[in-house]
Amino acid sequence: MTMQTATGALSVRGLCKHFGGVAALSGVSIELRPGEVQGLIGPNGSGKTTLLNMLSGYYPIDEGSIHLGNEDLTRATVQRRACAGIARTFQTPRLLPTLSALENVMLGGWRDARAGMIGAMLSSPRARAEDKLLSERALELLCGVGLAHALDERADVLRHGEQRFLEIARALAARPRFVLLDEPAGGLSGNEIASLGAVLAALKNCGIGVLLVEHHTDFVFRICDRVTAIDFGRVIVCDTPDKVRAHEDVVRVYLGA
Amino acid sequence: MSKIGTRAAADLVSRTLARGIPLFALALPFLVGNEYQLHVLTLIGVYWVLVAGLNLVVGYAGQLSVGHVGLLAIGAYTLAILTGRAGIDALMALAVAGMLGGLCGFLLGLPALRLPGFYFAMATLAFSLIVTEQLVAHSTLTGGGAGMPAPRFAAPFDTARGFYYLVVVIGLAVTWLAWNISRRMWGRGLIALRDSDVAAAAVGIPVLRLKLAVFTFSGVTAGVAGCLFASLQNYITPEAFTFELGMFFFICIIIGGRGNIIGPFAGTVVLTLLPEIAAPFAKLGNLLYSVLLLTAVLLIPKGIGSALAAWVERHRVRRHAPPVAPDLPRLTAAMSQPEPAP
Amino acid sequence: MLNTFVIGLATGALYAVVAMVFNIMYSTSKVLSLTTGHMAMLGGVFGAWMMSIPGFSAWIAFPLTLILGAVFGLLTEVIAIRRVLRVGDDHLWVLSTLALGTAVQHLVALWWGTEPKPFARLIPQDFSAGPWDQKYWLPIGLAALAAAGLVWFYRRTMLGHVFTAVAEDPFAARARGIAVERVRAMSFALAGMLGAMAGFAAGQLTFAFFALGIWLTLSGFIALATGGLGSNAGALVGGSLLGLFCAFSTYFFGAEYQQTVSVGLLLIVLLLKPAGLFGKGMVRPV
Amino acid sequence: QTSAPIRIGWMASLTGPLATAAIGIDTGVRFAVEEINAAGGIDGRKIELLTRDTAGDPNKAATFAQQLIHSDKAQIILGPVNSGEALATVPLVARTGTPNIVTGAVEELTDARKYPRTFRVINTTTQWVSAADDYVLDAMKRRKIALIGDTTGYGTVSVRTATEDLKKKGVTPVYTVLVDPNKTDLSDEIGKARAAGAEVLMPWSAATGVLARLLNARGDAGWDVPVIGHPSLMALALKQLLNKPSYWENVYGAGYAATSYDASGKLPQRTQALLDKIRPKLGGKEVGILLWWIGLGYDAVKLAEHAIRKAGSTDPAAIQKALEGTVEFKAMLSTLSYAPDQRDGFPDGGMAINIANTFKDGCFKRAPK
Amino acid sequence: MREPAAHGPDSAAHGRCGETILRVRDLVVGYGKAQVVHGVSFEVHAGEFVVLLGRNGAGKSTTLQAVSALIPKRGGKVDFLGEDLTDAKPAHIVGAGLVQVLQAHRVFHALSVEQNLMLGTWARGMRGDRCRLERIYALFPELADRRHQLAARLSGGQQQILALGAGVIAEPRLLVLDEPSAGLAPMVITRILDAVAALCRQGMAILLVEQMVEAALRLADHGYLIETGKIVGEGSAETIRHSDALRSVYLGRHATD
Ligand SMILES: Nc1ncnc2c1ncn2[C@@H]1O[C@H](COP(=O)(O)OP(=O)(O)OP(=O)(O)O)[C@@H](O)[C@H]1O
Ligand SMILES: Nc1ncnc2c1ncn2[C@@H]1O[C@H](COP(=O)(O)OP(=O)(O)OP(=O)(O)O)[C@@H](O)[C@H]1O
Ligand SMILES: [Mg+2]
Ligand SMILES: [Mg+2]
Repeated sequence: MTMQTATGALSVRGLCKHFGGVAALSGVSIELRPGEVQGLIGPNGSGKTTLLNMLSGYYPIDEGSIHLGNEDLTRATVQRRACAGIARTFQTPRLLPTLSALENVMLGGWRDARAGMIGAMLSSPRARAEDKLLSERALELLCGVGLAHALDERADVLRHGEQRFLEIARALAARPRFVLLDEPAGGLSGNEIASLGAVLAALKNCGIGVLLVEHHTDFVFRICDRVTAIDFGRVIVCDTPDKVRAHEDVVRVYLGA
Repeated sequence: MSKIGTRAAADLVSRTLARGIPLFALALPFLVGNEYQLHVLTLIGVYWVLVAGLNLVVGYAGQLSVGHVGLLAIGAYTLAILTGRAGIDALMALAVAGMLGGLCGFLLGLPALRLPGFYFAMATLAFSLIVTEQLVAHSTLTGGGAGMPAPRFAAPFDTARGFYYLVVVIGLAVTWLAWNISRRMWGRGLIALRDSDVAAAAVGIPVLRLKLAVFTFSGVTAGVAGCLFASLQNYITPEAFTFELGMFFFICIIIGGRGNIIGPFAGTVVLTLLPEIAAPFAKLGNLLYSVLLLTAVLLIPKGIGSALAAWVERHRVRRHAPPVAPDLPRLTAAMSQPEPAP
Repeated sequence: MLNTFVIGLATGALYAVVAMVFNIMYSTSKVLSLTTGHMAMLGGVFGAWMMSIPGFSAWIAFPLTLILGAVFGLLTEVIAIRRVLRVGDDHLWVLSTLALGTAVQHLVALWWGTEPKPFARLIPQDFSAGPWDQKYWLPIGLAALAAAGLVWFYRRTMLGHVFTAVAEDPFAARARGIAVERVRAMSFALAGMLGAMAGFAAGQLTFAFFALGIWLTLSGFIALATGGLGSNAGALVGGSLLGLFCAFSTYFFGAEYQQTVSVGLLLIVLLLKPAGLFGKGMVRPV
Repeated sequence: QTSAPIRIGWMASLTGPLATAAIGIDTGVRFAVEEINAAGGIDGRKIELLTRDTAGDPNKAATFAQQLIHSDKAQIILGPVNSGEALATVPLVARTGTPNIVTGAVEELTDARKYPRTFRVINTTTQWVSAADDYVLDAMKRRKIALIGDTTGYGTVSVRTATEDLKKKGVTPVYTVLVDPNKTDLSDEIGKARAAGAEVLMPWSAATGVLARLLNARGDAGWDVPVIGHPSLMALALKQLLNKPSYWENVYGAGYAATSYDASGKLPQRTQALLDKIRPKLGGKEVGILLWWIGLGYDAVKLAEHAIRKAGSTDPAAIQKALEGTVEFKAMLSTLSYAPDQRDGFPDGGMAINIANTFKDGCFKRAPK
Repeated sequence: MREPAAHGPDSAAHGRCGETILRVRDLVVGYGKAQVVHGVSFEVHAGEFVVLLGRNGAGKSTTLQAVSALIPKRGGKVDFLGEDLTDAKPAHIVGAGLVQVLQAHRVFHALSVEQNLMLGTWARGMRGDRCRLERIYALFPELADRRHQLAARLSGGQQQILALGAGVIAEPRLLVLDEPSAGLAPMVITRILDAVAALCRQGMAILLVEQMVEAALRLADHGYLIETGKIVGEGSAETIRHSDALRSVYLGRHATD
């Protein structure tokens, strides 16, 4: 299978991952373009989270390659990838419980914090300016995702839904080129899902590529430009939502009658 | 309805304390009754110089170091050897002790900080045990088990009061530095390491570099503290740098509560004073001390700092949370901000 | 050489059992209680006292010592752990267990005195047995038995799984109907018992000495870290390695560098295997 | 003339390791204070004893010394007992100009120039070591010596002192070893000493456990080599730890003439007097602790009393002067003499070598010449 | 305020059959200063399938956890099978037959799948015998081939199923499920909810909290609507489905506006 790589896309070729005897991924190739929302669906245990973890660098790669544009990220560390513009959220939100929502988001902007410890220690003008910049950005992002009321709250007292949006805001604070979302709608109620959809659409308009792992199929098919379905660590199909929804294998293994 | 945000209230409290405590510290020599009290206050200051740096490692970055007593010993012997033996100026030795402490911290941290929690603690403990054993073994340099005298600083720091002011100034400086670190991005980064290394890595924090930097900084403060400690104590023996003292620094932070500065400071004050209070009970003094400690933990089981935070928390009311309502134009605007200059 | 080996193995066995005591408490509470060595110390002191002052036979003294150990374990949990764990995970237990341990040590010093005192012979045997003396093989036997028993307990018994569950997620364990507090107290009592047993079995080796606690806590720590936190087989291996290493290093280099050599072993193990010889790293980070 | 009590600060390590000696000394200290107070005090002033338990921790000792001097206004400091703590406190006390009567044996504690008001009531380590060495070389006529110490500060210092003293006398030990105080078995060390051809074992450690294990290993190995060293070799606590009572044979300790029975089984008169006085306090039966500990505490207080009486006040300078001028002060343990450049008042002749298993009422028989 | 579909605890009016096994009266719960549940009352009858619906943060989980005594109650009364369980310990409540499956797949990572399941029987004083295990494996086949795997190695959805299995194996009189469908593939959701309904038909009463409102109401007998810690609607599943209250709750308008 050959794939045309769009410029600046995040592309994965022939990714394999084994855990002991279990093959969690066997030869997955996908491509995430800037400015698209791509859905990733598949039965439980089909390897979606594993794929996300490999994209963001938590697991070493057995086989295959990952490129962002022309840059080879196959062996890059988690931090390296984060700084290269790949941000993500987690299946269960990983926030810093004792920090306020605002500080959580500021932390997302780490990539732009260049003052260094000596600078911070001496409270250099640069460190101060940077802090100001990041906190302004965080404020805008938090208001943008609809958490203007929660700026000063500790992250652990936020409701589950708020935590999800907070995590997205934190991912955005890194000025990412690609955002990987692991079940962002999990545990959200109807109107929150709608808000999530709106936020994703906004991201797309800003040219950010979004990889969306989600089991709320209605939501996925409504919001995505393309949907990839995987099963047993292999891609079944990658196409427009309508085609995927109608694909017989997808119906058989995932959607059900 | 009056509503103060956590940060606003915390800011208010910390600003008051940040102004009040230094002034109070500077005025103290005129308030205390005698030289013993000044000695204890100086001792608190010396311990605090170490604890302030260690706090970044333990309270912020969540790395459980119980071996800083080894770095303290290195600083102490630096003064005793450089100034006492080689006649180098004590302030010079202070600088060298700081650098040496930092260097040792760096060299220890480089392998040890890769270890997960408990194992890191063990590695630091191992380090401190090795240091004290070497101090005994290399007796030509360190006087071995008999120890060696430590000189005083030159005028104007050669009186109890002068030395106190030296310690206070260094203590304030270290506190200021630590405070600056803790309230900026670095502080948040450290807390991220402590609470979720997964999240920390995900936002691109270079985990090892951060840990190593603060650990080195804490090594510097430990070295400096060691130097001051030696001079304050007049005479140092390896027996002064025990496992218990290492634990002492650690528990100052633990009882103070993690992620703040004022708590560990209060912890240092309380823990240094407790044995002095229990002392007149002679044989029962040490028993009393441990019982007092235990009672303290049970009374404020969250640590002093958290008790303070809870007090701040009392002044706020949890809002009636409205639903999440994104403001898309604002979001788009925020996202299309220009990149900051590199 | 055989002699050195046996001595090393016997002290190593003592470290190993202390490491296992750490493990038992850790398995339900994620706490590394600093009273652990004191549990063994109490076993030795109390056993020695019962066999000398009231003059009980070992058959009576042993069960009574176990009961005392269990009581002290329970006390540790009730006084130093329960309240502290209820409010958060800020390592405050370091402080509470340290304080309790120190308090106990001072109490023993006041009551028992600060000189080591003898521990009676448990089995009639002449002193000329050399390496086959009971003071060596009693702790070795205990360590082997305890390790086997504990491995079996955690792998095969339901209560073992309950212990694991309680440590990992007390809230969820409670939802499953596990009386978390009671299970934790049980584990501490068990730990206290094993600790007392260690003190009793090694009494002839260590004498009944009030200051043993902190030393055993430290050595047990090192054994635990070498073997891998949470692994009882690891504790056995780590403890034995540490004991043998110390014995042979003093044999060849003298005791001046003993600490350096023994914790050097630890550092090398950790560099090669950051979670100890038998330790498990995190299974799934995300 | 004031009638305010005289405050004596007493730093003991009552609960730390090696506390037994401190407790023994404490007994003597308290007894002397009671005795003086019962007799109306010093020039009508009672003594107020301020005891601090340092638990053997030099850091604690350092702050407690300051507390005693500045806060509690102690006029004389006694102690501390352990050398590690004493090393830490002596300079501090000296700096305040407070007279200090030390009960530690390490050489470095006294220095007429650096610490002019620090006086020692006990012998120095060298005196102990030298007494033992002389006995081995002159009375036993053996020259192959195995030196054994522990790895604590005190142990290492003692072994160093012993090595130097032997060197002065032209002897190099055939085997020198330091053992960890927690080491559970010393048969390896015994084996090596034997292999090195040692004819005498010389342990310099105050840790009863180490000494007991040494004697047990020697006994179990069936090696009848004489053991001579630190006075703790003769402590009653050691006896219980021995596998067999016979293991205590052929063991000698550096002790005091004052606590040695003469050929007719009599104690020196001053010792006997103290023993008779203090026996009721200790339960009226046989005395179970080393009498020299009690005597040491007693002497320390008595020396302080003497100095104050002689000075006529508690003025530090006057006390220093009084002590410097003290010659032949008849203490229990010895006859102390100081001079303007002499802070160690204990005469060499006060030392004696005792036979360990002759313990009776805290005193011993002399070793055969 | 809109008129709720039905109100008040007088259930006879709605024709609920079977004896009442769980009766919760005026439950009040809070965290710290904040009160979150303000006097909630509801009941579950023997063999009945009850759903509790409400938006995120309405206090559903809080209510359920307080009923199971996992968090302290500030007021109210809980009766189960004629026994007053208001002040009972969680272990006692589980022993009595009220078992809760917590939100967000809380399984014990250090234990294997089978050990996790066996643990479910512990507090009920049952022996976790083969037969019971096999029944669970039949119900949730995805667990069968992973029975000896550590729970940590399961995917998010598999862990959710395991949590559910551990609840079912305890054979409770009343099974309380807090969002069991979160993170499950659509096909699996249908299967799981059907399985739950089947259990209910075999006599196990079910109290379900669910965001899949449609699916839940399709299977349930009776429903309650909760909004900011208060019951704002109650009735048979059919009534609830068409009620204004449901619409108001899920269309984002506040009942208290
Ligand atoms: N660390 C690991 N060790 C062993 N097996 C693993 C590990 N991580 C994942 N697996 C296995 O790999 C497979 C894929 O898991 P993954 O978490 O990627 O699934 P998923 O698609 O995200 O499923 P879900 O929708 O349920 O979250 C599963 O069978 C799982 O058991
Ligand atoms: N541990 C806690 N500490 C403080 N507040 C909490 C805590 N847990 C929940 N809350 C608050 O209590 C309220 C109700 O939460 P609860 O989890 O019961 O809601 P829910 O209806 O189950 O929502 P969800 O659908 O998100 O599970 C929320 O406002 C939440 O912020
Ligand atoms: Mg997943
Ligand atoms: Mg919920």
